[in-house]
Amino acid sequence: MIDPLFTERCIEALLFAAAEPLSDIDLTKRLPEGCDIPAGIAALRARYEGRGIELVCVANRWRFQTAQDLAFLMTQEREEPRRLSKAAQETLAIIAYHQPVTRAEIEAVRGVQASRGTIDVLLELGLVRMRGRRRSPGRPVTFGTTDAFLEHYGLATLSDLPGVTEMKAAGLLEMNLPPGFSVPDPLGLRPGEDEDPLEDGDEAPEFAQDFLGEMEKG
Amino acid sequence: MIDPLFTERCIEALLFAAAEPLSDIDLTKRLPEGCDIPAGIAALRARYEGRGIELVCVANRWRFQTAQDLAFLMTQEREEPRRLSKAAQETLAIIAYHQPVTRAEIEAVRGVQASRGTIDVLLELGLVRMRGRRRSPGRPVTFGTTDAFLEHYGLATLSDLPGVTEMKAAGLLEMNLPPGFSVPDPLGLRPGEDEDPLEDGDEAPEFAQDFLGEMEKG
Amino acid sequence: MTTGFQPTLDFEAANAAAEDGAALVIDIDGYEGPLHVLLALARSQKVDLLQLSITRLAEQYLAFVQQARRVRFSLAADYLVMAAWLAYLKSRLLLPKPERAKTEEPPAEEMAAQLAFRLAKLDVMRKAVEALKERPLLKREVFMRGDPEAVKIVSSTRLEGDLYGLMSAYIAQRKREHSRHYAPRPPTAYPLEDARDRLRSLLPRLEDWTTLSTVAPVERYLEEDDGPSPASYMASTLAASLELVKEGVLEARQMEAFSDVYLRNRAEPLEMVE
Repeated sequence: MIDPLFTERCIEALLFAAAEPLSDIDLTKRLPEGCDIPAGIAALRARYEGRGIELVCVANRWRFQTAQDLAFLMTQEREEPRRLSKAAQETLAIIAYHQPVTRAEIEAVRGVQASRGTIDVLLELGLVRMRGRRRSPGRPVTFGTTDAFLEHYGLATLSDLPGVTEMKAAGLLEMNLPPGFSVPDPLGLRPGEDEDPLEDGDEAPEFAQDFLGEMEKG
Repeated sequence: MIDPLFTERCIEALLFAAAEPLSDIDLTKRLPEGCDIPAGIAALRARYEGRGIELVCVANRWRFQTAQDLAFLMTQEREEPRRLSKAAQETLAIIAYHQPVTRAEIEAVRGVQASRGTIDVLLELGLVRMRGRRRSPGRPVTFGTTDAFLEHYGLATLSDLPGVTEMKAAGLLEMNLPPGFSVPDPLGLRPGEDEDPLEDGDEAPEFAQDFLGEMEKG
Repeated sequence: MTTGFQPTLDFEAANAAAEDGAALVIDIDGYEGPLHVLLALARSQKVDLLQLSITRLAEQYLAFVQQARRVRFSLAADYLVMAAWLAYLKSRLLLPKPERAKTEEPPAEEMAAQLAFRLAKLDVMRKAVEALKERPLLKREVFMRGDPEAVKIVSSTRLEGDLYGLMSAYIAQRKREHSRHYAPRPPTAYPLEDARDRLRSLLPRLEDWTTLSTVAPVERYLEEDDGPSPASYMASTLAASLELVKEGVLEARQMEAFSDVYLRNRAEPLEMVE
């Protein structure tokens, strides 16, 4: 005779790990022979009575589900997506290596127009910040990375960003690079001499503001 | 004061519904204010002790998982894990116990050059990540393990690595070999960079290569 | 670099053989090197690796190398380098200490201790591999919820992405950038010479003040597909007119900034006044 507690534990584990509800027949197939499944189910049901999880029967199959009265906990799950989109990841990489860098320069490397949202997402996540304004026609805003960026990637300073050597070692770059290919030396990153600090009211990198900035100057 | 049983039920339901382990912070955010989360976790752990499902801590996050002794039931759920080569396993262990550790240090422990693919495989599987750069000549990239590593092996923190305390006590996790150590270096093995500086004419070929690599970047 | 020596035998077999003291077979296949061989040999001494007899270890290793070379002459160079170094270390350990130690080399005992340390370290890592393998592995011994509920609760305290991802994202783009061929056509300009010749031929007709915009052949722009732009016609004509003014055959005037430029021929060309 199989220990009833063991049967109960087996059913519990199987129902938990299964990708879909299991019927008595499914359980019989998967449990060792001689298990009293109805008794096990009954014991489990009693055990989970009033808990945060309940054992329910749907269409003659058994499954665990969270208790109905706790549904309020499950509704507020529209979290900000924490996974960076490919575009965001790529934009972040360019900002990291080329900072201080303007939106136009980011677009030049990416070969596509940066959607307004991409840089905004990075700004919101606090990975990227506006650094200043380039001293060039139009005085475009330049972007750079934040301390949070360094923290997230476990870098002590920007000069710790992996360079060409590491990229080769990681198999990301072939040994024979096309002529003229270079990665900006992370060691050479320093506050740009060709940019001005941001002034008050310069917060949003909106095109309209950039444009206005240009006019004011002219 | 919030009913402790209610807190317990809430945590139970949340952890059960979640697709991945949740940290105390995650739980705090979801639960009504004033819930004693550590107490709730402790109560839940006790309640699930010896059941078919258990509450465990991995990478400082909480998750339910099936009891280890019931693994035999889970034939359908089992995924054939990608088998790591011996070299990859050994490399993973060295990274886990010595992190942050450079490629050269890994090679020094194993006594063989790491084939290009070995670390790449671990990076791709997400078990290992680049952590930063060693502040030492050549500024080599350092490697460490990821949360996925801890989750995979069911470890709460790195200090739960098997035997790590004993190894540390025996000084076996030190990278700094005593000075003057010179086992022959046919494969470019060399002691870790942040110990004795290499003397003139003492440079292993690898060092010269790395150095050239650095130059190319400039 | 390494040879496929008895490739069917794996390292465990070598370990077992070494520990049995039986005929030693070592896999020299790919990733295992001299240090792994030494470790296998060291384990056969059945002492704490830090208390190892290095001279005995050296003898065993030399015997192994000799044996291996008999079977397969092309033994990897690193095995031979290690053999030579061990032979040297052994001789230094056995010889009486010279009165004045050579400064550039550490004492033989220290070198031996360091080799022992290295073996112990490798050994401990090998044991760690085994210990890790015995842990309950996710999706092998333990399983998470098979069917997380429809509302996905995502841990909010972590942001995905690591340095490797960052580097690959960067490099993927730079490679794309490189394979992109963008060849902007240099804009064709209205040659200054043409403008000058044309203006000179127009001179007789410029008896009254005429605006630059009527003089410049801007309408030609419409006739040509990839010819100069209107701005280029305008600019070249203005430059040419200034040259003619300098030559004294043309007059130009402008009432204020940004207003029209007027041109007129000079009936009596100015003489250069000394």
